[in-house]
Amino acid sequence: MTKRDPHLLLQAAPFLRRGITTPGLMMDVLLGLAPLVLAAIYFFGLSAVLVLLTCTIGAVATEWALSPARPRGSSIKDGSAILTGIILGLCLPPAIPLWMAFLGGVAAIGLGKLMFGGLGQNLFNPALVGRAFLQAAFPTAITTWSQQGTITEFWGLRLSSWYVPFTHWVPDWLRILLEGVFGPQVDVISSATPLAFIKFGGEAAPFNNLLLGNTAGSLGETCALLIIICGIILAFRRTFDWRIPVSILLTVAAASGIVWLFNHDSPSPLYMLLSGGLLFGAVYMATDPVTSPIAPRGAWIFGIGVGLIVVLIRLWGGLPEGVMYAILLMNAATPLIDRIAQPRAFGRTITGEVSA
Amino acid sequence: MSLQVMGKTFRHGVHPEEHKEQTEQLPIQRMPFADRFVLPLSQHLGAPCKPAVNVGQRVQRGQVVGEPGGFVSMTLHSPVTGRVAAIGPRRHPNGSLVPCIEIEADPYSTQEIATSPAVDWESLSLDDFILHVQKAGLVGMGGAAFPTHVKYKLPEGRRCQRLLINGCECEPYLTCDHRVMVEYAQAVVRGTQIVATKLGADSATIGVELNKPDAMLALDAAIPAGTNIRVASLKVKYPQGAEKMLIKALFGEEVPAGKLPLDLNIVVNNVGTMLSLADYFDHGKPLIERVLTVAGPGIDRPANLMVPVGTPVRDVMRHCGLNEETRQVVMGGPMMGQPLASLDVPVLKGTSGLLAFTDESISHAEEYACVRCGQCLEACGNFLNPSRMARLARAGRWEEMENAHVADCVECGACTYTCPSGVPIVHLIRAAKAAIRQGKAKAS
Amino acid sequence: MTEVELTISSQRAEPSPFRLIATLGVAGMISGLALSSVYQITDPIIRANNQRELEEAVLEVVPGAAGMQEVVLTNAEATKTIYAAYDGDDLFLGYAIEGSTNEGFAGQIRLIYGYDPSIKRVVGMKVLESLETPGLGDKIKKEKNPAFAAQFENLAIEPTIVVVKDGKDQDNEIDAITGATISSNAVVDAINTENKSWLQYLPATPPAREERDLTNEEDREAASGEGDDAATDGGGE
Amino acid sequence: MSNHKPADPSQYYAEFVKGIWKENPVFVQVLGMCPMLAVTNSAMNGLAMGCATTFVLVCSSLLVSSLRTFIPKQVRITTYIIIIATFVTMADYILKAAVPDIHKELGAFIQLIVVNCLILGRQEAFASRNTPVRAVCDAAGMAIGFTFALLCLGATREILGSGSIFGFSLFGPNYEPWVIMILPPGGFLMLGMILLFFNWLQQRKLRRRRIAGRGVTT
Repeated sequence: MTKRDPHLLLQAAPFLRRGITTPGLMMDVLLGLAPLVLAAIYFFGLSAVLVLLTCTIGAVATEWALSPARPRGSSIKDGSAILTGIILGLCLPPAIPLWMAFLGGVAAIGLGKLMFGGLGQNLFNPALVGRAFLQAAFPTAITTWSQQGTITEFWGLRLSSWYVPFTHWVPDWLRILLEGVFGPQVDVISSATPLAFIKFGGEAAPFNNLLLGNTAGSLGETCALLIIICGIILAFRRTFDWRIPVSILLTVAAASGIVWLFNHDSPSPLYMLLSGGLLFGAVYMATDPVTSPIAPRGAWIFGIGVGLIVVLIRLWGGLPEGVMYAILLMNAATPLIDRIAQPRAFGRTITGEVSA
Repeated sequence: MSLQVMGKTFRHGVHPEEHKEQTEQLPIQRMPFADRFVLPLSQHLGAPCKPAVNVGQRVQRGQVVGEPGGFVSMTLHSPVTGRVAAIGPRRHPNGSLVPCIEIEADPYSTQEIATSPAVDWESLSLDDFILHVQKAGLVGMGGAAFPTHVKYKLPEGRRCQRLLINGCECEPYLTCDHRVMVEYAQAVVRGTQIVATKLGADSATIGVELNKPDAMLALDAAIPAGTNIRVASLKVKYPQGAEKMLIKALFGEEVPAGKLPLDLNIVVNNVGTMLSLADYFDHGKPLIERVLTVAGPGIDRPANLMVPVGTPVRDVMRHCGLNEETRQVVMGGPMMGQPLASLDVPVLKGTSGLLAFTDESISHAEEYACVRCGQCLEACGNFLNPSRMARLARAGRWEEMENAHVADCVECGACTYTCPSGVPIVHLIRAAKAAIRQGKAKAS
Repeated sequence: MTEVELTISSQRAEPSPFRLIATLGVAGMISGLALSSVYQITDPIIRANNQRELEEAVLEVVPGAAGMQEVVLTNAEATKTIYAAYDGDDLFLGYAIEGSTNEGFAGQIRLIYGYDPSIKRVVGMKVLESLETPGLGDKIKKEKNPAFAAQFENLAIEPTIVVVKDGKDQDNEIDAITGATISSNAVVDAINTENKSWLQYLPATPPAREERDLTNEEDREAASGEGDDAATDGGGE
Repeated sequence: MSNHKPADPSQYYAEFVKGIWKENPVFVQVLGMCPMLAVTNSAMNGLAMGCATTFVLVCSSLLVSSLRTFIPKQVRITTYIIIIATFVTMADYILKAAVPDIHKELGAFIQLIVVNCLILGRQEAFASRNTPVRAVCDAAGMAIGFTFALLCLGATREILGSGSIFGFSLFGPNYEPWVIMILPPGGFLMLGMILLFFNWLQQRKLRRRRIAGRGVTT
């Protein structure tokens, strides 16, 4: 009489779920990236497709090959590897040799994620680890920016894309083959990014170019306007914590504004905000939930930290761009921030004492 | 009209789909008497009661069958006229075997309630009043089944400044409190008035969420002029029915962690409790039956039912048409309820609903790695860090969990509801709490 | 007998402080002796190595040079040793000047460059020491990237040497290494600084070639034969 | 301890061989990481560093072992350090005189051999308790193991980072060097990979042995 009814499922409460899943969130971010991908293709032609695709393949293949989860590859389903690949691709220059892009994807997942134990365990943003690896391994290739418009035709490809792995050279037969299929291949004419221009003596790019993306730079970082729009949409969909980009941008604006007031030779706050990878980094990379603080107060600290480091590196460091290192450094500080910036528990003071 | 249009609320929390449309318009029906009733001696928090009858003895509906086993314990009454068939272990809804009194209903009885006449509550001293509440067998009917009279025993230096009647019913599917407020508004208000008067409360507030406008109107109309009872509207949000959240929402005050509402001179009661209290003092009828909602996709004829306490769930389900596809039966609400392993368990004093879910309606959450998205932090009304709790619980780091105030968790399940990675956070927290308790028991 | 045994064993357990000090003293002495003898043998070779390196550098940055000699310049604050370079017939070709800067991407860069006063041009440059990033900044070294160093082989210094990007078109311009602007700047800065401080103090007429010099084959052989002599003559610092 | 046992040549061989593979100071004991990571950006540097370490290790082991009965326990570490430092300074001079170019690349790391825990560790753990012959065998084995490790790391880093080995270009002028490999992070990366490889080898061996063991019993 008191036996168990065998058909009844015993599952712990709650019995309702919101129905939003982690792959769904990843898909949200991917959709939020889609306009940037399209813009990259518009600005840089077929090269952009190739770079993005190669990065993604590198990332997913590594996830499949190295992840210990059984059945093998089940961790691909959460979509994070694809996202990492796309974001990595968007912060690479369009003319990067494809073998390097592939290697970047491998490093991003291998060094950036799986080494720490997989999704959710990683300390650093995987895409940025991949990017930092490439920057350290192939500093020339990754800082060779090509100006938009050097290739007028969509199908025209950058010759450097086709370098044979481990070299910077394309065999003649391949060159002929490529020209037969895609039309003329072009050698990269390198061009400085707006930030490098201003850092190493030169004129600033016009603002509307910065806004619309008509400058040299990484695939995804050039069109400021698009990033802002996508960022606002994602923030309203609560795909990421709006506090992080907002605090980064405000800090950069404030810090560089103060410097600019005293020294008009330094770039203006607006220029700082719109140029380089700042917007892209603030919206798509600093907001990676795994590697940024979880609590709201922590998010503010994180954002302010990133902003300050960006300004420090850009104005006084040896590099023209500092967003990548700023985010990586604050990633490293995230566990610490999480420790000191826990939410104030209900009925308690901020230090966790029972409130009187 | 004194109704506020803009409701108050607390920070954080979640908005689950309400699913109340199935039953919220259905008037309360009376459930026919079952053949057998099972009365666990412990249907409340605290010491179980002691049987006051022998096997084979005839009992009348409303007759005392169990005497309280201490102050934090309740009197138990027979829900039916019949014969004591057995006293012994029976299955409790939580799965364990507990001592119960089993009563066989007399099919030919008229089921008159053995009542004393109405109690003249106005002349009672506070202590006598408390004794009467205990004798009425009243427990908190929102789900936790905390003995009501214990709440009225005010400690030294505290007084009941504000009486708060909880009519939020924030759990999805459940509509029994809603129907009680609509149909028994007079009695609810009367009960509130009795408690407010006896405890000497300055004011009494009935908090109702904005999705029950008819209940608000009915209550408002039932409040006699010149009393300081008012109806307050609240935004719809889960877990607003948790008393600490409700106090925060209505008064903006936080009950200190680990303390009771009484520390803010507030007493909180459920509307169902007020109805039963009024029944006792006006008609001498103890708590022998309650209103519960039977709903969910697995039920053919959803209903709000007045069910005698002790009725087997199987009978209730049969009455409402449990369909073939049902895969899960839950006692209570879908957020905090108890999954039933067997239908041969009784309805308790604290049972607010019986829900049946079919295969399609069960949320099978596939589990992914936690990406620290922070959704659970935004869901937690207690401002804890559930993501961290789950992580620590998985690692067995109990001490750190205690430092992270795991004891403050009310297990409302909002974190788990919202988690995109399908981590069973609240389940892990419950397990951790049990482990911590065990460790402490061992240590002492 | 037992007493003796006891004293011995206790000594073994706890040797006297004297014995400890003596052990260390002996060890230190032996070590000192060993080191000084090794030093005696290797020091002349090391000095000769350094000298040869300097010579090679001087001869490299002044094309066609076969010999060198020191010239000491003095200005208001300091003195500086530079090197006059001569061809096989002892004809003066130009000076080699050492320069350094801390403005490199990874700290100090030391270099030496050749200067021909007759045409007022830099005629060669060699990086002696740098920590610049391999593959990027270290392209300022000739052995890593001949193209950059080659730009210094006929470089006007008036008004100053300037770093440009995207192609040089003036005689006094240097095309920066892609991605290593800071390193390129540092090299040029070092040269500009030296030029500014010392070129005006160059002797009006080139110094004549002195008789005995280590750059001659015979002399160098002689020097390595009689170590001490070479050290005092060649070290010159 | 073991100096009362009759000398057995196979024993000396065992002392010698263990350091090269089974107890390799770098891959198994993970000792001497500082020079390991700092100077192995080319095969030549690795080899030179290995030779210098070998010289210091073998000489000081011989000396420490010969003098082991004369050195009081209380000042033994100090004495070892004096002995080691002497040989290190000698090595420094000799390298400076003989191969100035390599000496320049190795820089301060030659002097830092003094604090290489491998060397002091062998004195304390082995040379001070064993006969000179055994001590030299052990030291030589360990030193060769260390040199082998440095060479491995130096060679892989040079191949990837410069596309050459011992300065000879392997892939022609079109090779794109992985600059990171010659930088310090590359040292960590490569070391990690090599340790990974060694652990994998070891686990595979264990697994094989287990399978073989099972084969015997069934």
